[in-house]
Amino acid sequence: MKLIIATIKPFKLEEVREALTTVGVRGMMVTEVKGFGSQSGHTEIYRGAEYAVNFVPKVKLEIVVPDSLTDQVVSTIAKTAKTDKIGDGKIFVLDVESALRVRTGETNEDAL
Amino acid sequence: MKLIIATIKPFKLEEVREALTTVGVRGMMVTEVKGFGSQSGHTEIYRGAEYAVNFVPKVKLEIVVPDSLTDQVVSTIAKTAKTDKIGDGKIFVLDVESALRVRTGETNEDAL
Amino acid sequence: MKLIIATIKPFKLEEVREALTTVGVRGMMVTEVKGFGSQSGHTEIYRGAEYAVNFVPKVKLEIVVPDSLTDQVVSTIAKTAKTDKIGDGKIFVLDVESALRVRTGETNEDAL
Amino acid sequence: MKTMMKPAGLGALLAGLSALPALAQETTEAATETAAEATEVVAEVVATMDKGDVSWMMISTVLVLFMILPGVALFYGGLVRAKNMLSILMQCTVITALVIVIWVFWGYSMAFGDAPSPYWGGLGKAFLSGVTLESMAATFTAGVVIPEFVFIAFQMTFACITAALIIGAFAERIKFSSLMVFVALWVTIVYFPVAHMVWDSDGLIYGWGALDFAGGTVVHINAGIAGLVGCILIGKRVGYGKDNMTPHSMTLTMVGASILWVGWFGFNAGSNLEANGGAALAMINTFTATAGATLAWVIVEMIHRGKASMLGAASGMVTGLVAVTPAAGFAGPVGAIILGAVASVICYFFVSTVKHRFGYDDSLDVFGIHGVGGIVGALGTAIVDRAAFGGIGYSAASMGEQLYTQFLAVCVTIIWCGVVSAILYKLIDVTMGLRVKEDAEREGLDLASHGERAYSM
Amino acid sequence: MKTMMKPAGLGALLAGLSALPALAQETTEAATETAAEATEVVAEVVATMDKGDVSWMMISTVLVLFMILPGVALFYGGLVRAKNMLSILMQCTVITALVIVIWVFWGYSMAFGDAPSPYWGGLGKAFLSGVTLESMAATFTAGVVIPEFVFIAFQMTFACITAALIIGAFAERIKFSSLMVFVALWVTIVYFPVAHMVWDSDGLIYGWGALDFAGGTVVHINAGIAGLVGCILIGKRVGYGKDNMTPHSMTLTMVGASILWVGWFGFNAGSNLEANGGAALAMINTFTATAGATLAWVIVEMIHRGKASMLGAASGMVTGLVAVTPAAGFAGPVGAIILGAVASVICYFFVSTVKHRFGYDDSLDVFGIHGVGGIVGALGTAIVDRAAFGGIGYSAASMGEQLYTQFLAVCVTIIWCGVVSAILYKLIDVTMGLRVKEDAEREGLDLASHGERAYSM
Amino acid sequence: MKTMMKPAGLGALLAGLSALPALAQETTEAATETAAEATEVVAEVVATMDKGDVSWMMISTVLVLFMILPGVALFYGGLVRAKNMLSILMQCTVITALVIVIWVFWGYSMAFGDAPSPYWGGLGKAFLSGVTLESMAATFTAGVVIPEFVFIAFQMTFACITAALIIGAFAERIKFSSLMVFVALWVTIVYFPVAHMVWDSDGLIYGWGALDFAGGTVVHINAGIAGLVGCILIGKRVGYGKDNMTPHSMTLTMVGASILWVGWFGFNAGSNLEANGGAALAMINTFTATAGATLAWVIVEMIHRGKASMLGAASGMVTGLVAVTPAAGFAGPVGAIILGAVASVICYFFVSTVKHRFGYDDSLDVFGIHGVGGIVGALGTAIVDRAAFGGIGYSAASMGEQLYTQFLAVCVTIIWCGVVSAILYKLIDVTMGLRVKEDAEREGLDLASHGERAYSM
Ligand SMILES: Nc1ncnc2c1ncn2[C@@H]1O[C@H](COP(=O)(O)OP(=O)(O)O)[C@@H](O)[C@H]1O
Ligand SMILES: Nc1ncnc2c1ncn2[C@@H]1O[C@H](COP(=O)(O)OP(=O)(O)O)[C@@H](O)[C@H]1O
Ligand SMILES: Nc1ncnc2c1ncn2[C@@H]1O[C@H](COP(=O)(O)OP(=O)(O)O)[C@@H](O)[C@H]1O
Repeated sequence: MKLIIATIKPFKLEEVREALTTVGVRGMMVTEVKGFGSQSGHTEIYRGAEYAVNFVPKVKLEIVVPDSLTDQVVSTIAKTAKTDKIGDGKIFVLDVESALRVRTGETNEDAL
Repeated sequence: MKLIIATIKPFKLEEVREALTTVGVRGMMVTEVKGFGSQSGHTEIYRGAEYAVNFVPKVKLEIVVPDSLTDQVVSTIAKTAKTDKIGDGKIFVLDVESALRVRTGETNEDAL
Repeated sequence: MKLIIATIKPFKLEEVREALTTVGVRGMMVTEVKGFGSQSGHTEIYRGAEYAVNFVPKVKLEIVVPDSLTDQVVSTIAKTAKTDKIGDGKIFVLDVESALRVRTGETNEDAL
Repeated sequence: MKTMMKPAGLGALLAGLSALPALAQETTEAATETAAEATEVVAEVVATMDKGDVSWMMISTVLVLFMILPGVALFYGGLVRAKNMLSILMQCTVITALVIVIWVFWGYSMAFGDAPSPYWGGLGKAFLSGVTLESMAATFTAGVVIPEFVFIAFQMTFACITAALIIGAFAERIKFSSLMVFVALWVTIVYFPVAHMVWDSDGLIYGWGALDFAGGTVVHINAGIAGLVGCILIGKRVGYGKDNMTPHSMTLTMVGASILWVGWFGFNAGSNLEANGGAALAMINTFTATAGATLAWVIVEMIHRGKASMLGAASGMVTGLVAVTPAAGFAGPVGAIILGAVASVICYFFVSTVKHRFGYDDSLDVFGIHGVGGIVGALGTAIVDRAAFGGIGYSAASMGEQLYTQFLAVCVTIIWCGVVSAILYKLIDVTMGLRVKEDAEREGLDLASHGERAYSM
Repeated sequence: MKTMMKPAGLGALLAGLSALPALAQETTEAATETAAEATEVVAEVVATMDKGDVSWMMISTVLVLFMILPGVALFYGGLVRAKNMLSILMQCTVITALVIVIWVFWGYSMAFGDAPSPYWGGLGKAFLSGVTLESMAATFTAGVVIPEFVFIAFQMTFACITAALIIGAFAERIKFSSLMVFVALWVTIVYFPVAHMVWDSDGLIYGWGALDFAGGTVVHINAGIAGLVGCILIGKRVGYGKDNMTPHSMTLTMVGASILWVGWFGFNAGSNLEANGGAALAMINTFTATAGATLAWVIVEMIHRGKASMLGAASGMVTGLVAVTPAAGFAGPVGAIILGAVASVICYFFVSTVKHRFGYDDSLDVFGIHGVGGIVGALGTAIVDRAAFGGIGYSAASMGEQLYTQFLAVCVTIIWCGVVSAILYKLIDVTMGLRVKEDAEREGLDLASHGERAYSM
Repeated sequence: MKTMMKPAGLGALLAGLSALPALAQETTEAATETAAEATEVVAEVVATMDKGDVSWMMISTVLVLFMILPGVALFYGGLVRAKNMLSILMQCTVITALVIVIWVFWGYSMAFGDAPSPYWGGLGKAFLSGVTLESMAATFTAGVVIPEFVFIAFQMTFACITAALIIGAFAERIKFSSLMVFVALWVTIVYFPVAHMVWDSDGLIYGWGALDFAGGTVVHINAGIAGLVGCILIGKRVGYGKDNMTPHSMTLTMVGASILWVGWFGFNAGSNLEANGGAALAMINTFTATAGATLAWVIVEMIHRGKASMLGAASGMVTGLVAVTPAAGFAGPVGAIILGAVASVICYFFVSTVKHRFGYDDSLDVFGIHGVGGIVGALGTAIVDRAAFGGIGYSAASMGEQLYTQFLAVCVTIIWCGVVSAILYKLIDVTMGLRVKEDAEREGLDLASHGERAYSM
């Protein structure tokens, strides 16, 4: 199995989630993160005190999928999250050794 | 060493943390995440505008443990987090190449 | 490529981010987490009801870097985040199989 | 209010004539004087100011400001997404400041000036020229006056809140500078004339004998229509019907609604201009109508959805307040409960069903609650005023006649406000643009338009 | 208040007799008249309404509503977990609306109606029948009256806040619909009779000469006891003593406490029914007792825990307000400081230590603060009223006697309220159930009972 | 206020002399009496209390408390980081409680006692000895009095808010217990004497004929200077200029600013001590100056930064309120607009540019807004008071002379407050320490000093 970590623009979350369910993803973890990258942040001024905010709000998806599904999931995310504007995000793939579903005790691919 | 990633129901956090300390876990990272899975979310209605919320609040634990401890930790989490209701969560295990404790510079298992 | 996961003290974030950019890191994901470890939390009392809070606020960095850069990044974080006080944090390194930049479709090291 | 400004003018005049000390002096001394006269068996009425009235009108004025800042600001603000919170607060704040200045410059004069026209008061009192510490404004009791400065300040807050209410209709997408220009033009061309027509004794609608105790037509229908026209012309929010647009803080919305209720006593009971039984009636009705409307909305929601929501209760609260505004001084407490309840049921179905049919994006239901509720209240006033329904029977006309007069008043307001507003929006749209760029809307108006964030936890 | 409703009846009657114009007219004119009479050397007292009183009583009424919405709502709401925030706001809102309607329908009549019974006022004034713009209610000064509508509205807010205070005891687990039924029955069977017994001149406890300036027994002890009985019968929250139940927003709790303080001036100084030196005394005592109590709690906490907490300061604030309520018009400013401080110390140890011994789950310490503080205040009133302790010495009885009378009043209230409340809770529990399902409690009442979330950031 | 306390003393005396019933009785009866006298052609003035004044002064007092809790607390609290929120709320709360107790014990006597000294009022009225239900305080109209308890309570709130305003300067790093000691000493040695000098008819500055309607020098300059000295001596926050110190809730800051505006009507119009045309003028000026200042700040920011911020609008609001405080009863509505606008522009450049040059860390710009704005207002009062500029022309002196008098008053306040404050800070620093440990500052004062968190979502 693989762990797919993707950062995308927050307003793309629903679209991506729907697209993924259609390709057979049945679960994921979503976290709000602060992203740092080439997309520049913004500056806030409070009574003359300037604060450069270098982070932009992003959403991080963590999805564990069977090896077989990996490429499809990656390409689906890439396709859906794309706006061609800087800051669209990245997708990383890591290897997962084992998985377990707490409720049933099922393991690995059955657990997904 | 292994990185154990577990999502559990929020109200189980304290229980799991205590159980883990008893089996020798000395540290972890906890993140509030939005979980998507077979457990269904809920619908909110504001003046007739309906919003289906497909995510349920979950807590994600990230724990790096020596290989020796892995199985015990996994089973401990599984045992404690279990409510036999849908949405109890998953446990994933990934391989960790190296670890470092910032304060002392100790590495790998000594760093945990 | 490697995924470097580091937990540090929140007020060290800016410093670390700057240090990392100087060694060539061009992006990262930052998450606020609750840390559990040897650094003790605190106790809150509300009208005689005591609550022991065992978690301390930490910031988690997730950075994917080319293998070549790994050691330098780890040592940079370690150097900058260090205060010699308990709770400075940990740095973990995991292997990453592939990376993709959504906007351009570039893969692996080009995607970073 | 069931006001009459000529008397005011008259009162002021009278005041002007009588010796200054006579005006400055205490009621007791005034009494002495009158008493003295009494002995000489002279009956003429001397205009006297009662400090109890002054005290009540001053606090009422403060209460109406409280309704806007932070009342309306929080009620609306809590309903938008966090990224647009400050834009709402900012719009309410600057609109209030802007309208205050305009009111002093030409607003008061246009609405309540001395010109004997049915459409406006002229510019004779521009910059409050001629108003002094001694100037008095009449009340509804012959011979009872209050300092004109109090009347000016009280009326000023009405102009401010009306303008502030409009913004809810096109929240989360309007361009700040354009909105300010719109407000400046709108109060001048729509609000001041309508206020004159309804409240001034020379006013067109006032002349017809229409009942509007505290401003159902002038404030709520006016704001509701301007909002409706605005949100239609400006268009829907990006992601409307697709993105999750849940209120970012129902807590703040409830706080705002509560403050609206609290402040509304200044609005309604203050419109009586005197601290007497009439104000007391307006006050208790502002309690009972609101209670009736809140319960009604909650019950309907429970029946219709199975659950009663806080937003529902808050919406019912505001609906009741809107509906009782024109009737506050005429209805009886029980009649007010029913008026509120009826308005609530109607507005409930409007915002939860009807509106979605039409598919325009009145973000915070300005029309659905202030417009619809205001119309129900304006017409209902003709009914609850009847002695038969526990009212004080203020209207001499038959219920049918009165209902028709109310209907006419509503129509005039809707037409005048609707047409002029539409023209103003278009005008501004082509010149400076009414809406922010899509990216700005995505990022949120707080950062895009004001360079700040509402929360940084 | 140290009220007397027969005089009110009388006043109203008197008012009824004298010619209408005489009533509508201005005090000055009234004066003229009296002056005229004076010359004829006629001494009889004519009931007159002073607009200064009317102004003060109207704003006092508004202030008490402010105490509930958003006062109590925020004070309580901030103390619960975010997932239950709306349930608190919703309960306060709907209870207020519900009690207002009940008050108009039969509450006012039961509490202050004309029936000459020591236990209730009968149903003669149900639906406020017979109350008109001209009806007047007496004050504590012979011949001084206020519009009955003001008196009705003012008293109405007291009934609302008493019911709203109770909910803190079983917060985070009560079933919404059941609570509403409970409140409707409770105000009818417990609150109205007790109000009559304590405040009506025919009332049982009033007859004993018990002192209760603004409602220590009627409001606070009543609410405290109802809360205590409720939380015991309903049971502890799921996860009580195990899960972390820290307040979700101490900020809102502090805001709520502040609003309570601000509004309490209407509650206490308003209970004087006139804007005179007596109201002024009640006002300054409401400042000083609260200050004394706040400081006391902060100091005790510093000594006992080493740190002074915001929740401590807020609790002290409310404790002082509760304690001074029955004494506001009788104590001297320094005596009030001491009364507040003593109450604070007692309540501190009660909520921080004693309570945990018993192990019941009075979620927001309704009994610990309103119940205990109310009892301390009720008894303390007998002491601080003495001239020897800087009081105005209102009581003619010896301190011992007065203390005993106060004690009796407290007992009657506790027993009547305790027994009836227990029966009502049980009744509702077996019929419709008092508590939500465990899953609903876990998920939080906001989503489970109201289908909303308080925050979505 | 343009007060005169001897008359007060006198009034009280007078009151003391005349028979009690005469005092307790209604104005109408008083009128009767005077009428009677009138017939006997007796002209002497009898001190009478008008309930309209009492009503207004009581609500004004409540409004000033509202300005502090939760007004200032939220305005300041929203601007700090979440981890320090409760420390601000706590400081405002406990300071208020502390100053109230001190005021009753010796403050009122020191400021408004009977001692005929130009520097203080002596200790004759310590513990409010001699003040009874019948004691009356004079107003600005001969023969018109209000209960002394009202005057005491009203003035008390001024002392509280002045002390509370200071804390913004050294927010996020001050040691709680040390602050309380500082406040106790500061009000005693700085505030009470300055209040006496400016407001008492025996007062040094009052004697010079300086104009300060509602406390520009006593409240705002005083607080501004104490804050400036404090933040310089205490030093910058850890991480100042490096860490992100954005306001944690601009929403709460806006709510606080709004409440400040609402409450300020009690502060300014209440300072008139009577509910008449003078109060009405103070009220409308408190509207217009604030509006002018808000618009000015917004416009300048738009020009200077391209974006108008909510913090800017809120800052303008407060600046306008500060600037109009000394002028409220003297300026005309248009003059007030200009005064507010000018103050706003000056303060804008001060806080956004000048301040950063000097590099001291006045965390929440207490000096930049209250100090600078207060000075602009104090001097500006001499100008806007002129009839030529639409003022009432209260000052008999030439504009130049008056300006000079105002300047002197400002200097005395700055010097006295600056020197004494510096000494007090130093004293406390060496004895108990003014500042928390660096770790505590990092962790946040809420947990470190009060053992709580403001939010737990
Ligand atoms: N090296 C990296 N490791 C982890 N996350 C990264 C890395 N680089 C970028 N990211 C994430 O991807 C997001 C988008 O990257 P950015 O460079 O801003 O734009 P783009 O994706 O178009 O290159 C960043 O906000 C950050 O969350
Ligand atoms: N494929 C997956 N990858 C990552 N996290 C997952 C995946 N599937 C489920 N989860 C996490 O596990 C939680 C529980 O899963 P769910 O299917 O709802 O119930 P159950 O654990 O009983 O099967 C989800 O809320 C989500 O956070
Ligand atoms: N085994 C672990 N797995 C994952 N994260 C850990 C682990 N141990 C500690 N951490 C993280 O590192 C932080 C610091 O660790 P701690 O033991 O408190 O201090 P130190 O880093 O000085 O040893 C913790 O707050 C937690 O976030």
